[in-house]
Amino acid sequence: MANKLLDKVEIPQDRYEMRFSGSGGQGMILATVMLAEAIGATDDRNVVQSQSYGPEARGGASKSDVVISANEIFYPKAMQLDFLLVMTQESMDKYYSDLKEGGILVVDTTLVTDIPTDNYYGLPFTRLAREEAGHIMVANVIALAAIAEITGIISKDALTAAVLKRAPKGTEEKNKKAIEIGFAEAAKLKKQKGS
Amino acid sequence: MANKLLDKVEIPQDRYEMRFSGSGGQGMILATVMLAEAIGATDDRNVVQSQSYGPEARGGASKSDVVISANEIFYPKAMQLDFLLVMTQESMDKYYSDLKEGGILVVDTTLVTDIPTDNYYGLPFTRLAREEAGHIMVANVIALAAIAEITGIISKDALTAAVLKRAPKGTEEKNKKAIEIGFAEAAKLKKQKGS
Amino acid sequence: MSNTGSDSTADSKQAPKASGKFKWQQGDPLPLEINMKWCKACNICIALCPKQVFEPDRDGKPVQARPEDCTLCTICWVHCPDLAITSSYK
Amino acid sequence: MSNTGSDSTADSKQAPKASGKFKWQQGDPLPLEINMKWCKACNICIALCPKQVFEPDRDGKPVQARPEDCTLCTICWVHCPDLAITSSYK
Amino acid sequence: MATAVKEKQKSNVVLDYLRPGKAMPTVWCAGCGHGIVMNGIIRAIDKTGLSKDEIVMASGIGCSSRMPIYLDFNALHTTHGRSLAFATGVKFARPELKVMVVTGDGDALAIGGNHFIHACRRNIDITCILLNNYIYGMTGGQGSPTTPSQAFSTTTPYDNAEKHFEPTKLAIAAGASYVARTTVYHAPQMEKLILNGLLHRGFSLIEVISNCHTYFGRLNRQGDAVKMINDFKERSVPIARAKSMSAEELEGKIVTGLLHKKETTEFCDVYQSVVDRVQKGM
Amino acid sequence: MATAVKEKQKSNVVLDYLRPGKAMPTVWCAGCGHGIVMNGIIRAIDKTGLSKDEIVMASGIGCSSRMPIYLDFNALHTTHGRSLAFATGVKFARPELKVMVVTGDGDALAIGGNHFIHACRRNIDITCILLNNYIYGMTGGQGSPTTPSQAFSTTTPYDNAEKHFEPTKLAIAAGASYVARTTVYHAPQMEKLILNGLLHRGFSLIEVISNCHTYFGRLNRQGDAVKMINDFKERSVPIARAKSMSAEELEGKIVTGLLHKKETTEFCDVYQSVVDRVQKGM
Amino acid sequence: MAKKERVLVLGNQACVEGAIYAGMRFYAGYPITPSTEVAEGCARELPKIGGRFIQMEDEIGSIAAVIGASVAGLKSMTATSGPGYSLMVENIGYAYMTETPCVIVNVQRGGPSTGLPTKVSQSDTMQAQWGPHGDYTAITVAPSTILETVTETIRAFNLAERFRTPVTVLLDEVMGHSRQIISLPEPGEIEIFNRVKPTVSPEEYLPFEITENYVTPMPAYGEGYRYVITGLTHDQKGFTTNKPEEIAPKLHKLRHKIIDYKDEITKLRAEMMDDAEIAFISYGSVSRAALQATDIARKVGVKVGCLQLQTIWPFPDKEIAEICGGCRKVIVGELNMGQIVNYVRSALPGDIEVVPLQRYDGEILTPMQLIEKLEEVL
Amino acid sequence: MAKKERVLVLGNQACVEGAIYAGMRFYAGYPITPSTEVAEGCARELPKIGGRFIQMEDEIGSIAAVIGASVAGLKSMTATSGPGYSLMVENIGYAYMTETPCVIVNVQRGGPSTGLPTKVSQSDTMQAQWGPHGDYTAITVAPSTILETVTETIRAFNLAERFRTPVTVLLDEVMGHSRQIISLPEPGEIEIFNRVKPTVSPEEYLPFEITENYVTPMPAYGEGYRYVITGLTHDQKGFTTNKPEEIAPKLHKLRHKIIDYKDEITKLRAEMMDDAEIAFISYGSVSRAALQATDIARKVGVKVGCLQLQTIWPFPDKEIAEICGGCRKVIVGELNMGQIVNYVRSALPGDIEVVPLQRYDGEILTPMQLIEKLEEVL
Ligand SMILES: Cc1ncc(C[n+]2csc(CCOP(=O)(O)OP(=O)(O)O)c2C)c(N)n1
Ligand SMILES: Cc1ncc(C[n+]2csc(CCOP(=O)(O)OP(=O)(O)O)c2C)c(N)n1
Ligand code: SF4
Ligand code: SF4
Ligand code: SF4
Ligand code: SF4
Ligand code: SF4
Ligand code: SF4
Ligand SMILES: [Mg+2]
Ligand SMILES: [Mg+2]
Repeated sequence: MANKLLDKVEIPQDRYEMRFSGSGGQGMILATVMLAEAIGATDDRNVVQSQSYGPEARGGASKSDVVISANEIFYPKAMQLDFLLVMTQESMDKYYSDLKEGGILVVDTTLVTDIPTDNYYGLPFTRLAREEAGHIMVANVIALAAIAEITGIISKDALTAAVLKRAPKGTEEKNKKAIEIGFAEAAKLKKQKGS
Repeated sequence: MANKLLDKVEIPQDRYEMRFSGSGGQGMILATVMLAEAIGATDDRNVVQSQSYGPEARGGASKSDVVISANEIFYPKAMQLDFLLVMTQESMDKYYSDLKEGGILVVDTTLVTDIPTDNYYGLPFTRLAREEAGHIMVANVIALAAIAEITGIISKDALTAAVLKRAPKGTEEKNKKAIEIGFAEAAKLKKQKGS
Repeated sequence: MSNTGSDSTADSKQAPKASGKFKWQQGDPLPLEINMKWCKACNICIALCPKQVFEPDRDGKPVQARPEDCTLCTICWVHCPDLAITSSYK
Repeated sequence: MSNTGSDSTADSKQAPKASGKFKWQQGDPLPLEINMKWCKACNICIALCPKQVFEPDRDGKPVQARPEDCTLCTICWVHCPDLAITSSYK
Repeated sequence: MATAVKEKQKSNVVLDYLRPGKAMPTVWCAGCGHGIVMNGIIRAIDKTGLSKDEIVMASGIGCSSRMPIYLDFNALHTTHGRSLAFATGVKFARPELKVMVVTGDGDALAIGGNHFIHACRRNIDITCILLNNYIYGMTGGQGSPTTPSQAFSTTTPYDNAEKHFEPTKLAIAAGASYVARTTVYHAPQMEKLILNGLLHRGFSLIEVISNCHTYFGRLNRQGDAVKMINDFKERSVPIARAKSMSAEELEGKIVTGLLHKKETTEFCDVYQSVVDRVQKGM
Repeated sequence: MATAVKEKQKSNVVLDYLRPGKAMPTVWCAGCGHGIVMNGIIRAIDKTGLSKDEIVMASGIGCSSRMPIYLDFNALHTTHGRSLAFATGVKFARPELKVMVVTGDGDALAIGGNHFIHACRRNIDITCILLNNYIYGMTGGQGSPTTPSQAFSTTTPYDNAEKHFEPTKLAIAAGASYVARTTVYHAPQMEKLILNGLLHRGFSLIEVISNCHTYFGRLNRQGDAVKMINDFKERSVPIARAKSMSAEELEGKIVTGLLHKKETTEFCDVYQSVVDRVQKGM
Repeated sequence: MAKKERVLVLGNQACVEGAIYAGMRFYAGYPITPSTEVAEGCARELPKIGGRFIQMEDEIGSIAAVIGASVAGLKSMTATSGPGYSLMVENIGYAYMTETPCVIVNVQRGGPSTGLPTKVSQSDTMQAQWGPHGDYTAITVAPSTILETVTETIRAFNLAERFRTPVTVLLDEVMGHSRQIISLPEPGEIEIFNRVKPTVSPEEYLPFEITENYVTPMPAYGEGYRYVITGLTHDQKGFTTNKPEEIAPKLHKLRHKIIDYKDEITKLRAEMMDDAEIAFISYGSVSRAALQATDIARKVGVKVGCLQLQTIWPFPDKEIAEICGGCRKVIVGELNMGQIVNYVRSALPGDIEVVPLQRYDGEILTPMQLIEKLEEVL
Repeated sequence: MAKKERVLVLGNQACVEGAIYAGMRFYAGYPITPSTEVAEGCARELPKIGGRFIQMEDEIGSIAAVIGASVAGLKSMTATSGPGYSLMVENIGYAYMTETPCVIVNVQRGGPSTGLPTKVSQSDTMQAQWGPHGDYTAITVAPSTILETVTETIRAFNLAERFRTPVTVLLDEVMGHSRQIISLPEPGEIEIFNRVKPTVSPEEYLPFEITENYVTPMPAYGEGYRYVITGLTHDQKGFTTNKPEEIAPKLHKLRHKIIDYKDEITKLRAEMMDDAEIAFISYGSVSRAALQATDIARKVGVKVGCLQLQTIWPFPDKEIAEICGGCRKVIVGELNMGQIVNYVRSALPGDIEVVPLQRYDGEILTPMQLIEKLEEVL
């Protein structure tokens, strides 16, 4: 009778579970907040966002989960990831195993070199931010835009509105540019991967 | 079956229960401490002393109980008084009913005028202190000495030693005098009462 | 136990001078009413009265022994910790 | 945000003068050892060095670009919040 | 809030301010200086013309802190040391009330030291009357932060190894804008300093040196109430005179009068201006 | 307790004092001034010639209070605000130890204000280094008792309606016998003031103005670490010069140097003399 | 009615929204992780509506100011976490004794001591009832979702005002720091209880009257009713007393005004309990895992139910016994080493097995851990 | 051996005598009725033996200084009453977390809040286990006579040092303020446990090692073992950790070092329990009334016994069940509204009726009240 129940049960399929992971300063939490707000403003889906901090108050690893569902969301944290964004090698090592088979993996190839699968979307978000968008700070927004393009989870307009709502004053243009870059680069990549 | 048990039980007769009662400044606690110490220094009887404070930190009614027994003293407070000293009318009104039938009542007749029984030892301790011993503060010691004489609970020597141990420096003579007065007046009284 | 101050202007007047106008006469009600229930016989009024108006009674409570000397200077009643002194003259 | 002091003797020497004796030569080990693992690229050493010895690398961490100008004045290492700078010359 | 200063006052005005139903006499020992302060506080309040309803009198725990129970104001007898924090809540919630705090040297400066310096810092409009008797009266004569070095108390039985605070100095350094000191001997001055403290907008501290002959007096052989009060008289020096005296000359002296006054903004007022600005969308 | 003051010091001496096994780098943000203070404290301690075993470093909670964890002394990382009380226990129990406290403006002056003034009052031999960054760094940028009026923080989003403490003024009023101020810009001066604080017998306070650019700097548009540190330089005035400046001229300035020093008895010493006296039966 | 706006709300901010909805106009607090956003939210929001925010020098001062503001007439709140709550207990006891309404939010983190500032825990549950010294009866509510954080905070204020007592809202780090898209309640949607004011004259008014239904009207300072508020044991007039015959009734009131009205206070969410053979009992963020686990297990036919305690104190023993009466076993999930599980055990008859499931490593219980335990006891 | 000297000792002074006997050399405290005589006794006695007494600015500082002195190597104590204990709970939690031995005496008075400073109560019993936030396991002892106050204080120090933990001594106003003629224990008569010091080198030393029997040696500051003491959750080296796999073992240790050794900690006095059909269960001063009542009732043939708990926490449930196994009923007498009675109920099988007898009016239970209750349930 051992594990009879555990063998049978299934994690509910009405939940779409996403995790954004990276290091303290990379704005993972903010990115998920923007994503959650974008969804909240658009349709009736339920969204829960939560995070956990690294061992110290500042710096260290950082992860933020978003769960999206048409139904009531009971458990607020991810159980089996449908989607994973990794921005550092540390988070790759830590969280890759939480991604379910067939889940989508998006990787910042600027900083992550050791990727345990071939099935992923890789873009150099940090480099793109520094070199194309003019500031390393918007790497998260580029990633967010790319994710929107890859997963189709949210429209460009809704995302732009949500990003601008949260972006500090004076950074609007940089953020808009970041969104453009993200969508464009992801579109290219999708094409490459031949979808 | 109501009160069957309560009707049968008896308060143990191996306890001698005394209460000294008066107002805040009259030194009732100190008097019982002196008495307890005198007994402790003399023989093997067990002694417990306890007190309760009036409604306010200072002033108000004050009572102090001493329980003496040859056996282990369980309950530290008096249950049925064998002896009661009252130094104020208020304490007379409050505690007289706690005195058991046949118990000894000693009264400071300077301040207590309304005495619900004829069977008592009355001496004007406060007046004696003021007029004979030279200071109102030693009224408690006069009372203590009188009690020793009346009850025979402790010898004059033992009492004198205990009083002098606790008396503030410089008051030795007054206290010795107080003891003399107490013993002498009580002896007179006893004779009067014809024992 | 040094209490040195600092700064700003000084301000330390003593009790105001007695008015000098009040003069008690035999037959008048006594200058002061003393609430014997509240009085705790602390002796302060007796000691501070500049005119030695009071004597202590057997319990140490103030008795107006020399009412004719009272100037209603206020000292006794502003210093009574038990609010036991008032005057119907003031 | 005024911080006015009071009392007693003053005491506010600035950083000691560089000794002026040290002169780095091509081929010598660099004047400073910088612990790149501890360094957090705060830019303080770079900005405070009176001789502009440093340039930031791609990550913003200090590189000794002009070692010959270094006087071992101590400023960079006493100001490094991460204890990342030492010198085997001193 | 009417603040017309009354000039004439009847001797029996004190009786008008006693709480109905609370039996006098007080719990205080015969001759306790705290009663003299209560007497003075009533007279000062009466002169302000404030209605009883407008006045909140908060206190902590201690003999001194019992005062609000006897007086017919809104009384807040709180926990030991915390009265200024409670009072800050009252005042900030309803700035139109006149908030007074009556506290002891232990209450204000030992356990309550932090609230004391922060109330000074905020310069919140509270009138704080500190009854300094150099000891914990209520608990039976333990040393307090104002117990002089080498004085005796039940917890300094071989004399006090600690140094003591000067509450007024601390208050000034912390930011109080009205700071005064007097003694129970100086009853008219006390009344006036309290009155002016009440009229001052900002944090005012009036330290009143009070006699606890029962403990401090007895343990330090300073005699009874009368002797201690007369001693305050002997040892007092008005601030004007103190200014020209040396530190040695001032040793053991009690400097009396208004020690410090500063015109500056008050906390509730400044906060109100923030609220106004925010509500106007600025 | 060896206290021969070393003159020469190698640049890598700091490495000798890091706790084995505790991984650097620190938790602090890049450029946090607290690291500069740690650097200076090590150098000062090294100069005293004290052995590591003789040193106890206590702290409370805050970014600043993390310091003892990195250093190879007897470390006592306590509760928020209470480090001086814990340290008082350590010092009084074993007066032969050199006890230091590292604390923040929130830790020492908000929740810890009472222990602060009482440690000053007792003049107990503790060297207290107060890292004043005008804000609560650890919890993310709330106002502290040193946050200037009208400055921004996450709890003063419309600017600060409160006034701020000057910690050194408070310490002097409370009785501290060695009181100094410097900034992280003035690293050599800092080292010297700390060294002299360590050599002083009695309570010493060294306030070091430190940069929290992450919160205070960002919320008040004061720029990054470098900008803030340079700003400290601009705004500093040595005490000697400050004495001849007016209050207006000193507005916004940071007066640096040894502000106050008083020769007086130390608490543990006085208590010991009491013990000696009692034991001799006097 | 127009469609309600949907907003993303942080748990701690939900608490602020609920409080303001309930009429809170005074906040005093001292920052502490993971509750700080409650203070920051109040600092931002209160001036907008003419309310007052003050950051006090410490938590002791915070709760003191809250009580002061409440007696001055404003609905008042503070928020903290374990270490701060520990510092508050003396003055929380004062609020019990003086019957002063106020709300204390404890966003729990790992303990004991400074413990784990950024990690979740439910280890302050017993403290919410037993922290302050002396006898009193606590009310404690515990939401488990962001929306419930709004509504339970409102309920906390209503209970505080109705019963003239401090009320604790127990959140935890996961609740305080997660966000959810919700619609806030519209004005009027949820009933607000306002303090009952005296109708008698000041002369007749008894500030601590022991009325039949234990509702004692409470004026604000300045409204003409001048009375004594003291933490010393007092009679109905508010005067201190040492008389046994006055002491006992006062303490009796403090208890019975709450436990005699437990029905008004107790709130539970029972899901799929009707035919449940096994029940998960939990509160706070664990209930979300429990609901999830119930949902998952039901899908494969296990007769399991989920009982969430929204009221923790007074402990809903009677209600638990009723709802779980048909169960063979109950699994009590907590993020601590066993706190309410002992109360559940006392509440249930001996033939219902009570199985503890405890996690105390800084992480929350997952649905799968609950299901594993379920399997174990099946 | 010469006859021992008989002296009249005040309860609070008995506590000082016991502490000094146990090796206490440091006292920090803040006066509060009815505990003040403990401080005053220490102020007088400690200088005589080279110990140190300090009156701190408040109770928070007092317990902080006590912990500081303990890590510096001295056996340390503080004494207070309810309001002071409430203020101490944050730092008592720190002592649990840092495993610092110390003794806290609570001379109970009536609560809640300032309550009844001069009146007896036992209403802080639950607080002794549940006051501080977070999970930990408390040790609490409760004497009932003056002599026991000496011996239980000694035991408290022994337990504190043996288990590296704070220990609470619960007294009450009646115990603290009554006097009895007793003979103090002679030197050597009672065994003293002294702190175990490390024998390994500083490099090998793990200050919070989880050893097999949970004894972790503890050096004093200055002895060459330089380590970190922190209230943050830490690993065996003392370094802060956020790792679940290190957090859980630390908390596990805090609990199991106590409950696995409960036999060493539990102490009970059972009188006439062998054939008892009804038992009085009590602690502190109530036990004296219970013993008296037992004595009286036995004389008229009632089969009643008396069980006094000298250890209250960890709760001696197993032992109570054993000793009371033959009883039909137990009467639990407490000076509160019902605190340990709930634990007794949980400890006993359902067929033993648990009858509460509570008094909370500032007076102690009398033998006659116990006998009345006995009659009621006979
Ligand atoms: C938390 C707490 N600690 C201690 C006490 C005991 N206590 C009551 S009053 C007092 C000292 C009062 O001294 P002070 O403020 O100087 O007032 P005084 O009685 O001298 O007027 C103390 C220590 C208490 N009530 N509460
Ligand atoms: C009792 C308690 N209250 C609040 C906190 C939360 N807390 C931790 S650090 C801190 C402020 C630290 O500020 P500061 O001392 O200035 O240090 P900094 O981080 O700025 O160096 C606060 C409020 C706590 N840990 N404990
Ligand atoms: S001052 Fe007042 S209390 Fe004192 S003796 Fe005079 S009347 Fe009585
Ligand atoms: S009013 Fe003045 S003169 Fe008259 S009795 Fe009083 S103190 Fe003496
Ligand atoms: S000061 Fe130190 S941490 Fe900062 S950049 Fe230079 S080496 Fe790096
Ligand atoms: S030692 Fe001085 S000159 Fe050399 S790099 Fe450092 S700061 Fe520049
Ligand atoms: S003990 Fe001292 S302070 Fe208290 S009432 Fe008596 S004299 Fe006044
Ligand atoms: S938050 Fe501020 S104080 Fe804390 S480490 Fe960063 S810069 Fe330093
Ligand atoms: Mg005092
Ligand atoms: Mg700071």
